[in-house]
Amino acid sequence: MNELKIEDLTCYRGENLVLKDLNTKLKSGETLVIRGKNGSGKTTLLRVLSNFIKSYNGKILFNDQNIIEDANYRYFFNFVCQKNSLKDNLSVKNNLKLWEIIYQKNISYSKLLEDFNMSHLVERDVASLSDGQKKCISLLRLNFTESKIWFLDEPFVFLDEENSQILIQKIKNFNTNNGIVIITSNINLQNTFTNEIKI
Amino acid sequence: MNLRLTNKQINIIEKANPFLIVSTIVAFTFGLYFSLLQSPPDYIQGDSMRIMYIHVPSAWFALMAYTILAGSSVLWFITRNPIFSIIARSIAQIGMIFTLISLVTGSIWGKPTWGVWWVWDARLTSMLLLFFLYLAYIFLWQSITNKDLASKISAALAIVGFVNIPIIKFSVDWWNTLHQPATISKLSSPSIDISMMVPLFIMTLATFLFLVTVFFIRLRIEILDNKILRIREVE
Amino acid sequence: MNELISMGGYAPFIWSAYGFFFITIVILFFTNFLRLKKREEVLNKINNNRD
Amino acid sequence: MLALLKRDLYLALYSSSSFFYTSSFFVLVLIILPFLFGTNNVQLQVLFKGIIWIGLSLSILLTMERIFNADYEDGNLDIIIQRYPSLETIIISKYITHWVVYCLPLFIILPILSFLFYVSLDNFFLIFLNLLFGSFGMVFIVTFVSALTLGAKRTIFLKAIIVIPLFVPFLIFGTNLESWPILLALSMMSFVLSMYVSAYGLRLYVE
Repeated sequence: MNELKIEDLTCYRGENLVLKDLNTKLKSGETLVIRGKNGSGKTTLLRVLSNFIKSYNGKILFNDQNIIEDANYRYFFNFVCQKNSLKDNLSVKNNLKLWEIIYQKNISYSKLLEDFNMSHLVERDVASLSDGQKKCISLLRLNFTESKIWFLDEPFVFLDEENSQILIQKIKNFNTNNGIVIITSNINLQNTFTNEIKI
Repeated sequence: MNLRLTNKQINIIEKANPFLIVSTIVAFTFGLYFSLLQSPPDYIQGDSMRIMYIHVPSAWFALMAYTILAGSSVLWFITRNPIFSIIARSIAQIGMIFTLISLVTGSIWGKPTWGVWWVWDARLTSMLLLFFLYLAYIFLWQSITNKDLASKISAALAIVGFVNIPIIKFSVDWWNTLHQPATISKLSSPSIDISMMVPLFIMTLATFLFLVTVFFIRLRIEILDNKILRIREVE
Repeated sequence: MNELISMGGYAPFIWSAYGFFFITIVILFFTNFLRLKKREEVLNKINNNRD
Repeated sequence: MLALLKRDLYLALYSSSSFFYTSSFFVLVLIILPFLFGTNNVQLQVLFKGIIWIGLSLSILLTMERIFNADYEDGNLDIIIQRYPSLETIIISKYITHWVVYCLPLFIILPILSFLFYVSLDNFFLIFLNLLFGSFGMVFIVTFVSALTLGAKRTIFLKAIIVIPLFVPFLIFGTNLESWPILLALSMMSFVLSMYVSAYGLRLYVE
């Protein structure tokens, strides 16, 4: 059982207070949706949770270990942010290969791309893909590590009905394998994920 | 941003302005009288050396301003007191203007002295590079929209520039020994006559008073900006 | 007086150098001064609105 | 470290034209010389010593956006920092890649070019040594400047204004044939400076 705990999180960006007294707890197999207006600090929260922003008040504990002090924490999570982390001038295959080197893991591309029914795009340049297709490919990055937590920043933006369903299915599968998922969103996902906080 | 200035300090900054303006004008009047009328012409350079009375103070303050810029950047890193970041960027513009003045007046002085407008002399060349260091600092500050970040980044640049000045000076000096044509006479004679010291001193004082005046005005701009920001935040 | 203006034959150099010096510092002073006045106006406006 | 280096080199390899861009640029800057100054052998030799430095500085300067900017803007820098939290490793990997991709090709074609410009063999070795030690320092400098200006609006001119004054010592000593020890010393100094400043810059932008 894994547990991610946020205690009294307060965070300033420059002079602005973006997160105030946030408390929440997540156990294995749970998904949390964070909803809020634009600029309400959703992305900041994810960057705090993924240990990029280190100056804040309060504590974030993963299995009762403060994430700032836990050197192994970085192997436990994976994230997909709004930037899609793709090189426009390279082909899909080459992009995946670059990630492969970073994550030091061998992946079979064709199988991976089947997830979103995109096998036919392997050789295409990323620049020629639509925003939705780019988003799908950037979501494939979740398969590159065996992580315990996923942070997804606005994952449903640009996705069509079909691919959204595939993603929801992926998240649910991950949950049943004891994964924790945190999603930010400015649309209502109450029908699919009930656990929701507003900031 | 909390400026961490006491009310007393703010009061001094606000009240000092009329006094500073008047004393600057008085000092410049005296300075001009001494430098243009009272002091005798130099016996080698003739009247053209009167340009020294404005050139030398501006060159000094151009260098001093960069020292303050780098010094307050260092202090900003140590104390994280925002007042040092404000001092740094207030002094930068003034320093750049004085560098420009010393370059232009130096060049005008050069024409009657050396017969050319510009000499690739070590001092002039380093001054020209100093001008670009100032320019880079100001441009960098302006081009970063997040001002909190901008002050951190430009402080780092100011320190890098300061580390670089001696290196630039050293290399330009060395380069100059290779390329310098031997015919050029030295700018400053080793000893300056007392009759020239007086106007130089008064002009330096006047320039300094002017620098402080503008500096205080810039501080007041920052204080007001801060006030406006706070009122807007409350609303 | 003529001596002052002619500056021993160096008039163009001296007057242009002094002119440049004073024009530049006056511009530097006034640009900052006007910025200050603008801030004061904004502040007054805000204060008036609040009253 | 090795994985990062491999990744950066593969990235350059996939966009394979980058190897040829800078070397073609370098050659073109040099072959303008005879057009501008005539074909006088002695004069060309003198000019060659200077123009190779302009070519080197421009090719380093014009490609500096690729050091951190590209990875920062598309989000790959976040992934890299998550996986490799030691910023020093990332920076060193960037030094090596940038030098290999954008400077090494110049050294490969330098012998041919100096042959075209009638440079004697002794002088060629000295020029080569100068350029080699100078190029290290110049790469260190552009790296930290590009780390510092990550968040600035994308202006290569701003970066040029910051970088060129820092290049000046290298250019001055570079044109003198015997000064390679000084260039080496300058490079080592800029290495120390660059490590600190780049790490500081990266840390600020990742937050």
